[in-house]
Formats: sequence, structure tokens, C-alpha cells
Amino acid sequence: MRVFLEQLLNGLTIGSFYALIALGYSMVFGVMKLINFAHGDLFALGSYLGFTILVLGTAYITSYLGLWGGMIAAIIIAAICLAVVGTLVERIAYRKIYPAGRLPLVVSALGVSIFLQNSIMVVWGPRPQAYTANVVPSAYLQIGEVRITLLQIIILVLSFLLMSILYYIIQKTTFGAAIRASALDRDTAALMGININTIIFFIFALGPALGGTAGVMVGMYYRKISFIMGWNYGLKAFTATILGGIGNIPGAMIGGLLLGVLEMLGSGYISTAYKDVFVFIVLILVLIFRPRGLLGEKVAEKV
Amino acid sequence: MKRIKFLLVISVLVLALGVASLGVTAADKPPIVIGLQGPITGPYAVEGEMAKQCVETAARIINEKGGILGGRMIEIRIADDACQPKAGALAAIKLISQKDVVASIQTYGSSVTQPASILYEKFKKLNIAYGATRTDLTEKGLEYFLRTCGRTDTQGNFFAEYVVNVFGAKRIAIMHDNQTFSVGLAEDTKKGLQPKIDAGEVEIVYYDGITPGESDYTVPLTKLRETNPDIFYFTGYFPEAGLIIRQARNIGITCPFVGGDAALNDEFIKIAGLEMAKGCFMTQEALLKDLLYPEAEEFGEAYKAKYGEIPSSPWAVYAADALNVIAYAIDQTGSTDSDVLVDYLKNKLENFPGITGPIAFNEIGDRVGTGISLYVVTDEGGFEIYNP
Amino acid sequence: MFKDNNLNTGISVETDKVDENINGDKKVVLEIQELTKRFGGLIAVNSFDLRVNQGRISSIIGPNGAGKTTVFNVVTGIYQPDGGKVIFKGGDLAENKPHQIVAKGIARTFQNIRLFSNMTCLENVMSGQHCRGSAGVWSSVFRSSHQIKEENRIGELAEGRLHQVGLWKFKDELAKNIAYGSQRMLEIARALATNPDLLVLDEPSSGLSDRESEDLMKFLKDLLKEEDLTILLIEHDMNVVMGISDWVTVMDEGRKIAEGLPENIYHNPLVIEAYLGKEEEEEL
Amino acid sequence: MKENNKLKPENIFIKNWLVIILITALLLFPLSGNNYFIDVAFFFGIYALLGLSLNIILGEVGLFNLGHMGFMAIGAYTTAILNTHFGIPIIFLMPVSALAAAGFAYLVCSPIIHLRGDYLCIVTIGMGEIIRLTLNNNPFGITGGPNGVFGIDFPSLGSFFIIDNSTKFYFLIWIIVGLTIFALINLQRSRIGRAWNCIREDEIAAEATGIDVRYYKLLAFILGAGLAGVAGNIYASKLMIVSPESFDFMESCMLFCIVLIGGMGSIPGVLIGAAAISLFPEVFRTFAQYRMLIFGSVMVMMMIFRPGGIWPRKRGAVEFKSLLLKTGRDNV
Repeated sequence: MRVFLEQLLNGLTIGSFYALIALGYSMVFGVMKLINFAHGDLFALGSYLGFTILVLGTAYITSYLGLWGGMIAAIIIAAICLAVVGTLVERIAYRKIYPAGRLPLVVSALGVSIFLQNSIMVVWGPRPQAYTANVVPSAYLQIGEVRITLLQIIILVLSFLLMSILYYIIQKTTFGAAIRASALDRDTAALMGININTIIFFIFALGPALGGTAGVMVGMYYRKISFIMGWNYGLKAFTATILGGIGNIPGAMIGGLLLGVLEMLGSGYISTAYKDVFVFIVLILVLIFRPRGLLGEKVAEKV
Repeated sequence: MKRIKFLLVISVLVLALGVASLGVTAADKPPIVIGLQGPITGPYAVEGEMAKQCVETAARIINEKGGILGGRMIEIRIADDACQPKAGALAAIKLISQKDVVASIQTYGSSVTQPASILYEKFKKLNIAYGATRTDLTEKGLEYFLRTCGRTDTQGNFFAEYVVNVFGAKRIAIMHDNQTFSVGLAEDTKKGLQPKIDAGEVEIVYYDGITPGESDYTVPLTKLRETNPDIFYFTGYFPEAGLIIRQARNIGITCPFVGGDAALNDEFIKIAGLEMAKGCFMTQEALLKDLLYPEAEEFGEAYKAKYGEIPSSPWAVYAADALNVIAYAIDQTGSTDSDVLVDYLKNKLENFPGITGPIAFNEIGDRVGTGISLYVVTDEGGFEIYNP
Repeated sequence: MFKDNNLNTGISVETDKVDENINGDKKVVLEIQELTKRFGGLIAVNSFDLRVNQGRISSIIGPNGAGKTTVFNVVTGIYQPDGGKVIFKGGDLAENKPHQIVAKGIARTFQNIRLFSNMTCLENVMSGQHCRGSAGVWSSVFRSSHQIKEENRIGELAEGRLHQVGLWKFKDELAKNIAYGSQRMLEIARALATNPDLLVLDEPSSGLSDRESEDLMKFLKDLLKEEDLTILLIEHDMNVVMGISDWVTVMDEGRKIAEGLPENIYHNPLVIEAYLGKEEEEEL
Repeated sequence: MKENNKLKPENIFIKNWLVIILITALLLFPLSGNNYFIDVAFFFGIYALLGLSLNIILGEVGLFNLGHMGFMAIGAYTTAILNTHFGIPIIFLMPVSALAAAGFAYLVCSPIIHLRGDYLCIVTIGMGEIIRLTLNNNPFGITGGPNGVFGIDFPSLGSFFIIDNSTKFYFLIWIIVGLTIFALINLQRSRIGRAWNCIREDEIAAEATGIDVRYYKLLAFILGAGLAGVAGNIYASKLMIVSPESFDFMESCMLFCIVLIGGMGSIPGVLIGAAAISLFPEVFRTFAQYRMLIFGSVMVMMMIFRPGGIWPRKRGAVEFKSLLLKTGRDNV
């Protein structure tokens, strides 16, 4: 029981990382029909930015802000930077290519991804970096036998908060309605007087911002960050997106959490070595039987 | 018409490559070129970089003393293998295909050394490993493969006989990372423990591998915790070691943590964080700072003079020693032919005064007599020999 | 395949007895029996019956959303029916894939033209012959004499069809680059290239100028004279329908509300109310 | 691209002229005798072969496949394992690897072939990853885990004919690439090639025109995988070692780029793309760590300024009498 609870907890923690990243994929795909391969590396970039912020600000944090304050500050700054970078990427690398269709976009996205990954390597060096201990809170709660670090709690709460805010924006506000509309049919939405560019700007700012947040959290949680981590997390998050139903916001959240839990339980009860294999097999099965993901609804081909 | 341009560009490019490759120059008094294959980039770049610095330092010392074979300088040629088996094979081919490379010092990590050594063997090129301690590397009857570092079975036995007693451990957990070196050490340790197991003094309660390069090892660690061991021996490399000690402590594994000789490294402390790292133990060949030979002094000075501090990794120093023996052998035999050199090193070389102590090789290419000690991470984040 | 009766209640079908003995001698190519197709709650086609006679032009007319195109999609195998049968040349088409149905001899066009836009017009038509070819991977790779003969045959036949629809001059243009009217004709040429027995046209004249529809009507009439072919078409444009059809079926809300000779249909109050009425509103 | 596609005679002449230049360049190149450059050219060849094989799937049929390296891995490991464990000569293993990869493709793809666009894409990614991870976990102790399988022989027939140096490997791979190109040109010009393109253009219309969409999609996967298997075979015997990390997701993405940079479904395009991907990092090695950075930005530039690829396929006049002439014409 204890083991199960611990795995579940870890699963949820990782899952919330995946979910936060997946949201970025999902929003961009929903509106642009683009698999934004650069998103994973934006996440990694966020992680490194957080690292630098914390290193530079160590003195300030320890004396004034306190660890939690420092964490929040790092997250906010990183998120803002990422929002800027994200929109820049869209401006420079994607906007001109929209008329050319989707495949060139994919290549461009891969190019951006390679570019970001290697710029991280050039700036921070090829060695894995580590969030230094003195800026990461290490307190924990002992509930029964299960030990929960405060960090985990904060991560869970924070990501849940962010997700619900986003959910509210997307589902309840008129702006969200506009986003959903343009996700369904961009041209018609444009005809209905929705300013697509604003929407694009918004998703390319918000997606990476969430990714960056996740990046800082991952850095805090595992300490070790490396410039290649973007690929692994990106791939997992994209899997989560598809699992939940691509272009579907709640789908991305549920997909992410589900993936995290699956991964942990899979490695706990099936095989540690084959946990990713297990994850992908589940994904493929889901797609065979529900070709549009868990929450995505079937749309009949109009002839 | 554009397309035609493009085609032209390509064909020109192909031709250009050809022409460029024709330019081969030769000096009148050629230096002795010795290859160094190491992880200059990639996750273990720190080891490769340090090995490069050490070998160059050693070469500088020799060259300042007037080189070998009456004034021929030693030149180091680097090939990067990024600590990947495939890249390692390519790097080996790159060195082999350069005719002026007389011998090669190869590389950190048994999983890279293994394929590379086979290639060197195929092309009959002397190669001396500095960071590959897996036992069976020398057991496969390779003619041209030697190593200046020790073997994992020495280390395994050391753990089994000494360390276990020090902590009076009964329940032993062993974790490896599925890679050549790590699995080798784990197996050797198991073998070393076998007598005690038969005698019923100890038992191995956990023995399993993890996948390197991931960031979350809580699941295997939870399994490990459920077996509540007295001592936890991790035989993998430092990036995983750093994560594992953190996560182990976080989920409440309190028993002493002992790492193999690939885990002892400043990076380990950086990743684990000092509060977690201090008090961790390592089974480890002696570090340069603990070596008391005059050659060690000299080398340490020369290195410090250039790079500010003495090398923290023991392997880099073995690399320097590899260079020393090769240079010495060439000087003595007056030949750069691999067969001659191999024969000399294996059969004639006796007590060569190396940085890491007297060096000699047995007929299968293992170094005779290397010592292992138990190190502990101090509260300041240094490493010192642990004496209970 | 099941058949539920409660759906048939209250369907009044006015059939022209005259027609039966007009073309009693004609044999039936396509027969649709009690066809039903649902999308979720919506019943698109509701136990619909139809008989298409050899060598005639039969039309289905009806207001938008009457279920005409759905009938076509079921006939051509793109949808599977929820009830009823489609019998072609005496064989049941149930469970057949679209390409198998094409091989059996039904070729179709689409309401919104679906061409292979980045291929040349000739290639578009040649692809129609695909189902009549047999060359496999090896014979294609090694250009076996049989494959070469086949390619020539396909090519010449395609050229013939292009001539027939008057698009020869565009043979090497990309399909997306030719005019809308020509694209319609190209799609018909592609359908004809499959050597069909039954040609199914989905609103062939929509988007065409009056002049072009005139030509189209003439073209279809001549086609029937020259070749042993049957045509089933959906049409919106009354003039076209009345101009060329030998037999007209009227659909509304998934049901057949009337069928008969064009002139009779033209004066059928039910039809005028259900269909023409709406048509006029649309024209306002 | 509204242009009259009929080729003017001098145009043809120039094209063939360039082909001749290119071929002679390829033939003379090894005379330079620099093994390093010859190896680079060899890897160019490998990428060309992989690019061509993916081009069948992605370029001709328009199926997103981001797991193509998986097929190569199957081929490479089949070769490696059968050769090291049972000492079967590499040459005989070439068709075996091809069949293994093709068979695998058939098994894996038949249940998922109905998926559209991005869903197929992620499934292929998943497939590629599953293969890599499984190899990495050393099932039944035959794949050697992260260290891979090593000590693979050189291709040889008895003792008189052995491919054991860079130059011979260079010719081996380029001869195979040449044969592949010949075969693909013929396929492009056959009813099969047309069927593939129809599916890429409009699946429903293709089905309604009498093309068995499912069959031809699977056929593309099988042929593509088979070629990738051959590439794997040569790759394994050249490097003498296969290890999982050579077949990771990044590599599959690179192949994807080869096809798109060159131009979908265009054979010369694929060659150019392969050249770009394989030569670029080598030519720019002097930039050391900056080179991949440059590489990434160049990819973006490419797509901004030539989204159709460097050399998009030109659909030219099809004629039926002079087939010999035709094969030479629109694609080379």
C-alpha cells in the first residue's frame, strides 16, 4: 500500500510536468495544426533560465525572499522570458511559412528545436547542470509511512492552479471561445471577425510560459538538468497530448497526469526497464481503438 | 534553371572535398604521434577534458626533457568518442586510418573501450586503456590491448572483504546501470561475496539494474528500500549516482551508500548537493593527491602550474601513465611497431616508475598490482581515505 | 442488415404506372431496397427505394439535406447502410469497399470536385484505369513487356477520354491549374476511364455557367448514344434535370416522395410544394 | 507552379550533362585517397538510401513516418546478431535484413495504417521508440543492451572478394543507391507510383477511383522498410558495431528533413537533402559546437525561402512509346 501511494504521488508529480508541457503542444496544434517540436526545448530553456536566475539571485533569495519566494520569483521570470522567446520563435520561424502548408512548418519546428538545444549547450556547456541545494526547499511531511516533500505539494498545487486557470480561460471566457472556434476552423473564425493573430500570439506566449514553469519545477525537483532533456520530456508530453485527444485542453491535462501515473505504476509493477515501451504500447492501443484520443470526439469525414 | 545551379553546387562540393583531401603535408623531422581517444564531448566530457590535459602535461614533461629517440617530440592526436560505443568505434577508425599514429591511449568507460579495442585488434594497433576496468576486457585474449588501471574484480573483492566488514553489513543491496563496466563490477562483487554467502554471514537482498540517463529512479529505489539493506553499493557512473543518493535519502533509505570508482567525482557532489553527498563512501583507486611517489609530485606540480589545481579524477592520471609507458617503450626498443612495443611492455617492462606507482604488465595486458581504498566525502565536499 | 418497419409509416409514394411499361423491357442495373442511413440521431436516408434502368439517365432531385448525396455515398461504398440493400447487376454490394465497387463497374464524381490537384490532367485520367490494370511491383521495376504494353494501353485510353471531354490541350497541365468547368469535365473523364457500367454524377452542373451546363447535357446525351452506359445523377438545376432525365425521383427528408417522367414530376403538386417552393425561396 | 511542363530539348541535354558530371565526380572522388572524406561520402550514401526509402512512404504516399530509423535498426540488428552468433556472411544477410524489416513493417503497420496524419505520425514515433528501448534492454541477451552488438564481419564472398576498406564500402553503397534510384524512377512512372500519388493528393477520391488505398499504403511501408533494412545491413558491417543510440528519434527526424528539404517525392531532391544533412556537419566541423546551431537556423531559412524543397518533383509530360527515353527524363 505504502509503495503504491508513493508511486501514485510520484506519478502525479511527473504527470503534472507532462500536463503543463502538453498544454503548450495542444494549444498550438489546436489552432495551427502544427506539431511544435521546439516546445520541448523551450521547456529545457526554461529549466536553464530558472537555474541561472537562482544562481544569480542566491544571496538575495536567502536573505530576503526565502526559498519559496525565490522559487516563485524564478518561475515567474522564467515564464515571462519563455513567453517572449515563444512569440519570437513564432514571428521568425513560423509566420512566414503558414501559407506553404504544414510539412514545411514541421521542418522549421525541428530546425528551431535543434537551434535551441545547441544554443543551450553553447551557453551553459555540455555538462549536466545542477540546481544548487541552498536554493531548493527540502522540507517534507511524514503522513503515515508516506513521505511527501513540500516541493512535491507545491508543484502539484501550482500546476493544478495553472491548469484550472487556463481551463477557465479556454472554456468560460469569450476569448477562450474564440480560441476554440479558431481551433475548429480557422478561416471561418477569421470570417466571424476573430483576430487570428491575437490568438496565435496568445498561444505562442502562454504555451512556452507553461513549459518554462514546468522546466523550473523539474529543475527544482530533480536538481540535474541537461541540454538534451527537452527531447525526452517533449516526446512524453506530446504522447500525453495525443493520448488525451490533440487540440483538446482538458484532454492534454488528463493525458499528462495519466501518462505520469501509467509510467510510474508500469515501472513499479511491470518492469522498470520497459516502462517507456509500456507507455507507448498503451498509446498505440488507445489510438487503434479510439483513433482520436481519449477525449477527442470522432468527426465523420464529409464527402 | 535554378535546379541546374543546385546540381552544379553539389558536384562542385563533391569535387572540392576531393581536392581538399589531396593536400597532405609532411615535416622533415616527424614527431612521434600518439592518439588519445576520450569523451571530449557528451555527458562525461569532464573526464575526457581532464584526460586530455593530463596526457598533454605528461607529453610536455617528456618533451621538455628532450623528447624520445634522440630528440623526437611527442605529439598527441585527439579523437572524441562522446562516451558512446558507436562514436568510439568511429574515433578508433579515425585514429587507425591515420598512418602516423603509432599507438593509441583509449578511453573512459568499458562500454566504449570494448568495441574500440576489438577494432584496434583487427588493425594490429597497440592501445592502452586508462579508464576501463571491466574484468573480462583482458580475458578475451586481445593481443594489442593493455591497461594502466586496475580490474573490477580487485575492487569487487575489496568491497566484499574489507568494506562489508567495516560496516558489519549483513543485508547487501547492489545496483548497477546495465552498462558494461557497471554490470562487470556488480558481478565481480557478487563473486567476491560468494564465500560469505555460502558461510551464511551475509546475503544479497537486492540486485538489479537501472536505465542511465533518466531523472527519476524512485521506483527501483522504493523496491530497494522494501528489502531494508544494511549497505547500498551503486556501481554506476556519477550523474546517476548523484540523483540516486538524493532520491534514496528522500524516500527514507538511511543505510550507508557506497559508490563504485566511476561515481567519485565533483559532479557527483554538485548533483547530489553537499548535504546529501557528505558521508557517502567510494571504493576507489588512490587519487593523485594521496600518491606519494616523486613522479606524482612532479606531475602534480606541472599540471597545477598550467591548470591551477591537481586533477580530481584518477582515470586522467592513468591516461598520463599510459603515455609514459608508451613513450618509454618506444625509446627503449627504438621502434614504433606495435608488435615490438606490445612484446616489450608485456614481457620486458619491469617496475617502470609511473605516476601511480611502479608499472608492469602481465601476459594478458593487465597491470600488475593496483591498490583500492575506501574514500569518504568530507563535510567540505572533499574526498579522503576513510579510516574507521 | 435489419429493416425496421416503423420508419415506413406515413410515406406516400406516387409512382408513374406509365413508366413501367415504357421501359419494362429495360433491365434494371441498380436497385436500392429500403435503404436506411443514420448519423447519430439524424436519419439521413429513410427506407429509400430506387430502380435504375439500363441505358437511361435517371435523376434524384430534392432540396438541400434531402439525403441525395448520402444515397450516393452508400451506393459507392463510402458509407455502409444501417438498413436495406443495394443490388448492382444482381449482386449485393453490402460490405464492399469503394474500390471494389468501382471494379464492379460503378464510377462517381463528387459534388465538390475532388481531383488529384498536383498531378497532370492526363495522370488524373490514367489513374482511373488503375483498377483495370494488373502490373505489380516487380514488373513495374523491371519494365516487363507486359507492363509496358499495359502502360501504353492505359495511356492511349486516357488520351482518348481527354479528347472526348475536350481537354486534350491541357493534358500536361496540373489539374489544379485548369478552369472550374474543365475540372468538372476532367473528373467525369476520370470516372469514365474506369470503364463503368453505371456513372454516378453528384450535381455535375453545380457551379457551371448555363452555357457549360448546356454542353454538359449534350455531352451526357451523346455519351449514352455512343456507349453502353447508364447514368444516375443528383441535380439541383431543374432545367438540366428536365432536359436530360428519362426518369426522375424526388427525395425529401430522406424519403422518396415521388417519381416519374420529368414532365409528370414537373406538375406534381407534392413536388412543387416540397421542392420547387423551397427552390424559389432560395432564388430570392 | 503554373508552367508548361514540356521539356525543351536543350534542357534535357543539360540535365543529362549534369548527371554525367555528377556520376564521374562520384567515380573519381575516391582517388583523393583520404579515408576520412571517403567515409563522409559513404555516410552521405547511407543517408541517401534511407532518404529514398522514406521518400516512398512520406514523399510518394504522404504518410508521416517519424519512426523510420526503427526499420533500419531491425535490419542492422538482424545482420549483427545472425552474423556474430551464427557467422552467416553479411552479403547473404542483406536480403534477410530487408525481409526482416519489411515483415516487421507489415505486422506493425497493418493495424494502424488507417490512422490519419498526425495520429499515424505519433504512432510511428512510438514504434521507433519501442524498438530502440527494447534493443536497449537486451531482450534474451541477444542485443547487448546499450553497448550493442560488435565484432561484425566485413561483407565478403569467400576470400577473393572482401569489402574491407572505405573505398570499397563507398562503391558498395553508391551502387546500391544507383540501383534503388533506377527502380524508384520506374515505379514513379508506373500505375503503382500513380496510385501512391493519388492517395497523397486525396485519399477518398483515390478510393472512389478504384485504388485500394489500404493495400498501397502498406506496400509503401513494406518497400520503404525493406530498403531501410538494406541500409541497416551495410551500416552494421561498415561500423562493425550496432548500438541502440544510433537509431534514436533525432535520427528519424533528420530523415524526415532529408525528404522535405529536398522536395516531396523528388529523387534528386532526396539526394540533395541527404547531402545537406550528412555533409553539412562535416564541412562545418571547424565551427565545432556552433555547427549544429547553424544547421538548425539553416533548416528554418530553407523552409522560409523554399518551402517546396530545393528541388520539388516536376510532373512532366508522360508519353508511352519511348519508355527508355522517359526513364532518363523527368527525374534525373
